[in-house]
Amino acid sequence: MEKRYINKEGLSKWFSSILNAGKRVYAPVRYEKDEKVDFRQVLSLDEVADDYVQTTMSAKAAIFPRAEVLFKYKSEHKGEMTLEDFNPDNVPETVVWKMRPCDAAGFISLTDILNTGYEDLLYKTHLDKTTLVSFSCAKADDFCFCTSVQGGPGETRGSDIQLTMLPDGGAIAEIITEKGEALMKLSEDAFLLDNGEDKAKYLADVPVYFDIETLQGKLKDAFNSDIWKEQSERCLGCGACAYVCPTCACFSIEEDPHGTQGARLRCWDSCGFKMFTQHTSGHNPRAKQSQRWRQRILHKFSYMPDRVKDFGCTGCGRCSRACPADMNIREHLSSIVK
Amino acid sequence: MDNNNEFEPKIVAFVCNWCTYAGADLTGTSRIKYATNVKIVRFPCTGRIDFMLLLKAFAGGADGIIISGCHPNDCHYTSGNFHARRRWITFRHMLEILGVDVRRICFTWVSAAEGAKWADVVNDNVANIRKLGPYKEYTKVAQYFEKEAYNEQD
Amino acid sequence: MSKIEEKAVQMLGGDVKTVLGYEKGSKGTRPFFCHTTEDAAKLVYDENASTNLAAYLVKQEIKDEGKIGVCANTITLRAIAQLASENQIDMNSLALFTVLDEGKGDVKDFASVDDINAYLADKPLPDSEKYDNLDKKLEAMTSEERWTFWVNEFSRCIKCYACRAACPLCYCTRCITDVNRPQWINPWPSPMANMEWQVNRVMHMTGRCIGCGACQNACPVGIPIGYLSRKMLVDMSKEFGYIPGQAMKDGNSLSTFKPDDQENFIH
Amino acid sequence: MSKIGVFICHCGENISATVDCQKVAEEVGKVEGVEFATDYKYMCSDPGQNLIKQAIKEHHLTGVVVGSCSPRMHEPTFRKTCASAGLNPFMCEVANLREQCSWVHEKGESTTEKAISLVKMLVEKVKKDQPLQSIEVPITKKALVIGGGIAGIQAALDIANCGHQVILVEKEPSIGGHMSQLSETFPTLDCSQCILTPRMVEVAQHPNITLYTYAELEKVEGSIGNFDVTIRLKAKSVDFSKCTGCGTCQQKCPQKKIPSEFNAGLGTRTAIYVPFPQAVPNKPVIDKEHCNYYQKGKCKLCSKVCPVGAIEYDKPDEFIKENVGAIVVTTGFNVLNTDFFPEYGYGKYKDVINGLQFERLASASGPTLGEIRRPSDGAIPKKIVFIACCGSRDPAKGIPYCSKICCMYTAKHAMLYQHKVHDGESYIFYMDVRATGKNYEEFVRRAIEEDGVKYVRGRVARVYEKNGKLIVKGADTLLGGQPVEIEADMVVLATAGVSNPGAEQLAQKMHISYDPYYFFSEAHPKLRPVETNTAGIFLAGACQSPKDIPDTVSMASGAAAKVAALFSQKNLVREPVIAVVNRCAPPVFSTCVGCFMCETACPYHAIEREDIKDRKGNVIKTVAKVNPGLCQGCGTCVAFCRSKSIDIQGFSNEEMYSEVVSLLNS
Amino acid sequence: MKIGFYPGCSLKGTSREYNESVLALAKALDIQLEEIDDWNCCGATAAHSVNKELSLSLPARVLALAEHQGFKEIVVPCAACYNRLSTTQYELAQDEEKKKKVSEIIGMPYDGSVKILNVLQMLQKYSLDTIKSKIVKPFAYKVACYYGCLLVRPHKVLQFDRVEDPQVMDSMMSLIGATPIDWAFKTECCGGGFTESRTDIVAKLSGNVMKDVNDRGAEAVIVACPMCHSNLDMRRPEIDKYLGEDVKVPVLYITQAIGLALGIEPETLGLQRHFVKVNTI
Repeated sequence: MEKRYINKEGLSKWFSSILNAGKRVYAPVRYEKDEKVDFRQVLSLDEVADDYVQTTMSAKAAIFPRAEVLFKYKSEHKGEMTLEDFNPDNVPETVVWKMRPCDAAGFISLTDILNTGYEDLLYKTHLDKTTLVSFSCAKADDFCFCTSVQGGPGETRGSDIQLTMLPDGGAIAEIITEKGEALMKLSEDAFLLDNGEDKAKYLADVPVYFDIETLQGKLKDAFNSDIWKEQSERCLGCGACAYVCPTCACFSIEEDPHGTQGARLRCWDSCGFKMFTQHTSGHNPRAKQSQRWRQRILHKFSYMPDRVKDFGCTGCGRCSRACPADMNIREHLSSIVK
Repeated sequence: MDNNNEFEPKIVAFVCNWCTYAGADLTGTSRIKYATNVKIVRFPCTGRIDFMLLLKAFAGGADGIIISGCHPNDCHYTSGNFHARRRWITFRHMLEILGVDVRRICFTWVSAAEGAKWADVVNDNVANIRKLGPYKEYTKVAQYFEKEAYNEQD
Repeated sequence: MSKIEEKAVQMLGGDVKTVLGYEKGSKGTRPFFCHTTEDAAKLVYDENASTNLAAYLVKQEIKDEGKIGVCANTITLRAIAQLASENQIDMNSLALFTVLDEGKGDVKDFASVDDINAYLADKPLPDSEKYDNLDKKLEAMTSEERWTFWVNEFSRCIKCYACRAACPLCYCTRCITDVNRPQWINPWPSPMANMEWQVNRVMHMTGRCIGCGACQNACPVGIPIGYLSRKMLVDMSKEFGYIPGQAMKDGNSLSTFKPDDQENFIH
Repeated sequence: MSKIGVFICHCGENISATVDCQKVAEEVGKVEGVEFATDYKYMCSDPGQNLIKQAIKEHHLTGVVVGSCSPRMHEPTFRKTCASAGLNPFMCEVANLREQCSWVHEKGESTTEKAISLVKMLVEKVKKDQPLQSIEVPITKKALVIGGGIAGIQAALDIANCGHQVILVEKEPSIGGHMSQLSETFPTLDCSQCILTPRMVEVAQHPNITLYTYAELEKVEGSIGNFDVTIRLKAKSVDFSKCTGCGTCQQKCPQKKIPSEFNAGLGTRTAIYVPFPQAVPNKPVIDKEHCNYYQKGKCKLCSKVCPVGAIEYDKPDEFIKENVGAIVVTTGFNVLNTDFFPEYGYGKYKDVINGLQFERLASASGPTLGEIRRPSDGAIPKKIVFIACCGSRDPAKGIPYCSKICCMYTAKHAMLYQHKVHDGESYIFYMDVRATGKNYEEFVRRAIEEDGVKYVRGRVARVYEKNGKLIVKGADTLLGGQPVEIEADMVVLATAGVSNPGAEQLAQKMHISYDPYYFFSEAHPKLRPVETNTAGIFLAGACQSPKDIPDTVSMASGAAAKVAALFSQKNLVREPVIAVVNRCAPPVFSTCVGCFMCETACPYHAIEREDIKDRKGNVIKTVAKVNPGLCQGCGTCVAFCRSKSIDIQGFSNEEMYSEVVSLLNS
Repeated sequence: MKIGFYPGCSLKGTSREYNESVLALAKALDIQLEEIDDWNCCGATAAHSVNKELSLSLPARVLALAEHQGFKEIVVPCAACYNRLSTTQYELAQDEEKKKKVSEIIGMPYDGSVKILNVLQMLQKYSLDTIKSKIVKPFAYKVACYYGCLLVRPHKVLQFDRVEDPQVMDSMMSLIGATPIDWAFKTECCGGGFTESRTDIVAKLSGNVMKDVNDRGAEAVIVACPMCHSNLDMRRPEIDKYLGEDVKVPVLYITQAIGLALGIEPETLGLQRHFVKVNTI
């Protein structure tokens, strides 16, 4: 872990050197019509949005896309079929610019699920070819609760490089991983020696709402409690929270047939949907909304820590912001802890 | 004027079995020639034509669509064509809002006795669609997974 | 004690186990199921809430719990009237009431759809100025520009179906998106599949939609889908001559016809 | 995996002239799921059908696609072939390679390409086809005959003699139709009353026939095997059960000058009238338009003089409902009136009459008791001109067709005239004499040679009145187009046979199709002349197109035979192309959400509500259910259902989807 | 609103009185008629029996001129010209190639948007009510309205009145007080172009017409076509010889009859030019 300083010109010089290196750069862009900010491919530094708290969607799509072709098949003539498997080298080098620390931390949980044990070729290719450049949070709102889930506005876990913007337009740059190192080397001279700025001074303060350990403890035997019903009465059962969440990794396999050729796709799915657990027999183990809400919370705060020692939530608060029924997860978790 | 390199439009015709299909048969028995670009799909009634089939046809690469059935009051099932008309008015309005090129969809009534009219409808449509050219805007969006950029965030 | 609280306490005393209304939430008001007289204090009346309470009344789980009290604003009343005309709600399993002049006046009960229609007869549809500038912009565009505009909008959709969940009139047990023989709508979120989904959603809403805008409010990425169903509602009610937002007695605009429907494109 | 057999027909060379059949068979053979593909010269012939049967047995085919003529022609044939070979008939589809491909395109690569994609389309559909069983629908063994002319009478008698109940509905106060107005009939000159009246009496007395005169069809619902029919019995203002037909009321009725429809306007009748002496039923009705009581509220003379008090004023029209298995339409035709022809005086000249009016003059029961007298002054015309093809075969007047019977009845009129007025001269202006029936040509020759009728080959340009005479200006094309001018005493126009007014509304009530001249359209001009496109509704007589009595009677017997064939089966076997609401495993039971918008859309009210109950009997949900007897398979509900819970067998969502998608991928 | 006026050769030649009466009547009914500049002969029956292309180009040039001179409508008093112009417009509207060819021949673009009116249509459209108010001396005579064949046939092209029994002139004449007789020779041919080459046929055909007029006691024959007028009027000696009786019934143009009813002087209406003296009126 190496701490450097980069001034304003250095920053834009470095950014254009990344672009010239042919890397595909994703950054938050404000969508002109309303206040929504989302990750899009950018071609210059000034397209990048600023003074916003959080993008609507997490940066998950850069590595685990909403819909992706697993393989293509074609049948020239009757009886045989030619297969065209996923080809890793047509995944371009990518840089995700100005993501939040909670986004970066999200990829750790994603990798726990998608890439531990069985290595998912698609996910692994995307992950290896992507460098995560996160910016520490100068501002937060009351949906953020990263500090309550082992995270924080300046948390570097998961990022390759973390920048902390300074009032003079420059930034403290912490190079965390080799990938970060490699990216920094693209214009090394832009990085000056650490000027001793104290990073903590520029971080937003995010109050701790609950203690994660007691929550995990409480959830151990909460399976049958009726808190799930109380909390989930107003949940409409859509998929918004799962799709905006940086750590949700569920996907479904779909078929895109065109006569004698086609493709098999993997695309996002959500345990919030009623049809998610619908059996062909007609039985649905989680037919009720409360069961689905229970599954969401227990998976992230009880099953994942037991199995892969990381929590399934980085406290970014996107699910509460996106929820049409205002299912504020922080509020719910706090009430469980009480 | 033989224009072999010229664009040959692909047109799908959704027709009702009792009137227009019989009209098309009559065009055949009277040996009236028309362009080969139009392929006919037989439905029991225009009321049976699902509006999604139009979108699927465009997505599949059709450049033009003809929808034809019995004249009002002549429907074998009394009101199939009235329902269809009501549905077409609504759906066409929706397509206009979305900017789909409604000039490529021809709605018409052809009765079982109008063999000649069917040949005219086909020929006029082929000429019209040939002028409009292939419906690239639609197929470009339909072949989302062909272009590599799909997995980026746009 | 506000009028609503009074009414809720009186209901909870009777045969009603839950009173559905709004409460203060982190983003304005949110739906609130009040089971105990103590919670009744939280109930507030919100005329321009972003969600429609009627969306819950079609859920089997809630119907199974028997009689439910509903503190309804105009969009919820309109939705309930439409749902009743489509045999989805039976009025006597509801204790429906509203609070007059935007929550300040006194309570008014409703026993039947006709009461609702009478009450709503003079009420306008929810305001549409948030659609108007988009409408003007789109009117000025050519059809290619409109097409590019909507394809860009639909490319942002993530198929989370929040619009379907938030809409009271989207109550199918198996939605057309879950039909896979044939796969009318491709389930993955490509621009074409998203457009096909929205075309279907709006076509299914034509003649039924009450213009409450809950779908647009629910969309996390903010696509103007409310504009689509609203424009179809207004245009088609002009075209076929029915009162927008009011439930038709037998069948809706797509299931019925008039022998002299006017059109200028069939020749 | 489906094993499909593809059979491409050359249809002699109708298809192979422009489509390369071998290539089509070869190309489609490569399609996934196609087990066997071949082409043959005549698929619909016996060897062709055996080819299919053999292939089914040999290759255990699960589906058959025949690329041949229009499915409207031979789909039933090929489906029967598959059924006889053990394959469910609804797994067989026909691609239209003749009417919609080979006949309408030039020979070339693109025509063969189109043929290939049409066959591939049907192959994809067969893959999604489901084996279906025909539906058994109970048949009501009772027929309805609309129209009491000779066609209706013949059809009713034939059906009744098969032992089935028949309801005969006639618009006029008596049955008999136009035939009862005729004097003598060609070619045998036997008097029409003598051959018709016994049949009319037979109808009245036949135990199986219920006769409703002065009645019209109001509404038809349902389908073949059980039509729910509503008949409007127009108020006769006379109680037939009491009336003895004594005729006193007719003598006393003050309104005497009403032009009699039966006499085509030449004679007159009273307000309470029996159309003609041999009317069946021979009891009067009151014509409300002309009766003083109904128009001015006073008189009531007939009820005063009626010995049995049978007059009942102000009785409203009655509606009766009947359930019948089949309907025979025999509503007949009409002849144009003289006011249709400006060049012949617009009907202003009294002595220019049409064929029907001449029949009345010649008829013994007519206004002149059989003597040929001029309507203007009653004098016996010494010189008479008949003009054939008056309106018929004249596209400018909108009647391009030939009315078939005018040549014969004009020759007969001339012959009758010569028999009755020995020193009279008769001329017939004709274009071609069409005497095609048995003994017809001999009859015309007899008119020319024995009775001295002068045939002038040419058209009449103008007829005008000049000092008491009718100047007929024509031309004689056999004399080099020489203008001919005849000063005639009377002119008879053989006007065109046209459809009855109201034929269009009647057709729309029964959903049968009609041609541009409002004659009803038969299902197939050559092969199914007595049926309509609507199953269970048959045609006979001039309502289909003008024809003479022999053709009408044989057509009526044909229609009766069809009805008898329909009633001979215990149940009616109907095509299973009907809608079905899906059912699935509990706890959902059906994806239908019970909004019942389909109920409002169904024109046949075929959708009912079904309560799904649990074991204890309380209702879980109410869902839609289709009544297979009523559903006609139009599919409006299927395209309309939001949750795609209702589907139609034979044109299911999956089948139509795969058809459209395959058309565009190939 | 100025309306184009196409006199045609007859009105400048043998039927000058028809021209004078049309202009006089138009002035009296304040209809501005403006003669099309540089108009040419319409080719009449001669052209279309000899050369199809010529028979289309001549009228097309007239129509093209009218279009360029900004006329929306043109009045064509002579029935033959009216027939030729209308048929040309009809035929060129049906056939794109012919239209292009004709435009090349006449050397100017031809569009075919001008509306062609005959005298009766002009009167019907612009002045039916004004005539009634301006009547000075009702034309109280028994008249036989003679339409001839060019005014009404072919109906598919001209769409003017009813083919077999036209009523336009009859209604106009009854408007000015005349009593039109009902007779059968309204649209029978007068012999037309045979007036020079086969005068015997004209005598026979026009003779039949005049015989019926005479037998029915009509006091005047009303025509709206210079060809019919010259045959019935100029060929009267041959008609008398054919009929073997003297027919004194004069032949007037409808414009002259209405002119008289409006009190216009007979000289200005050119009545003195007739062969059969117009003294009985």
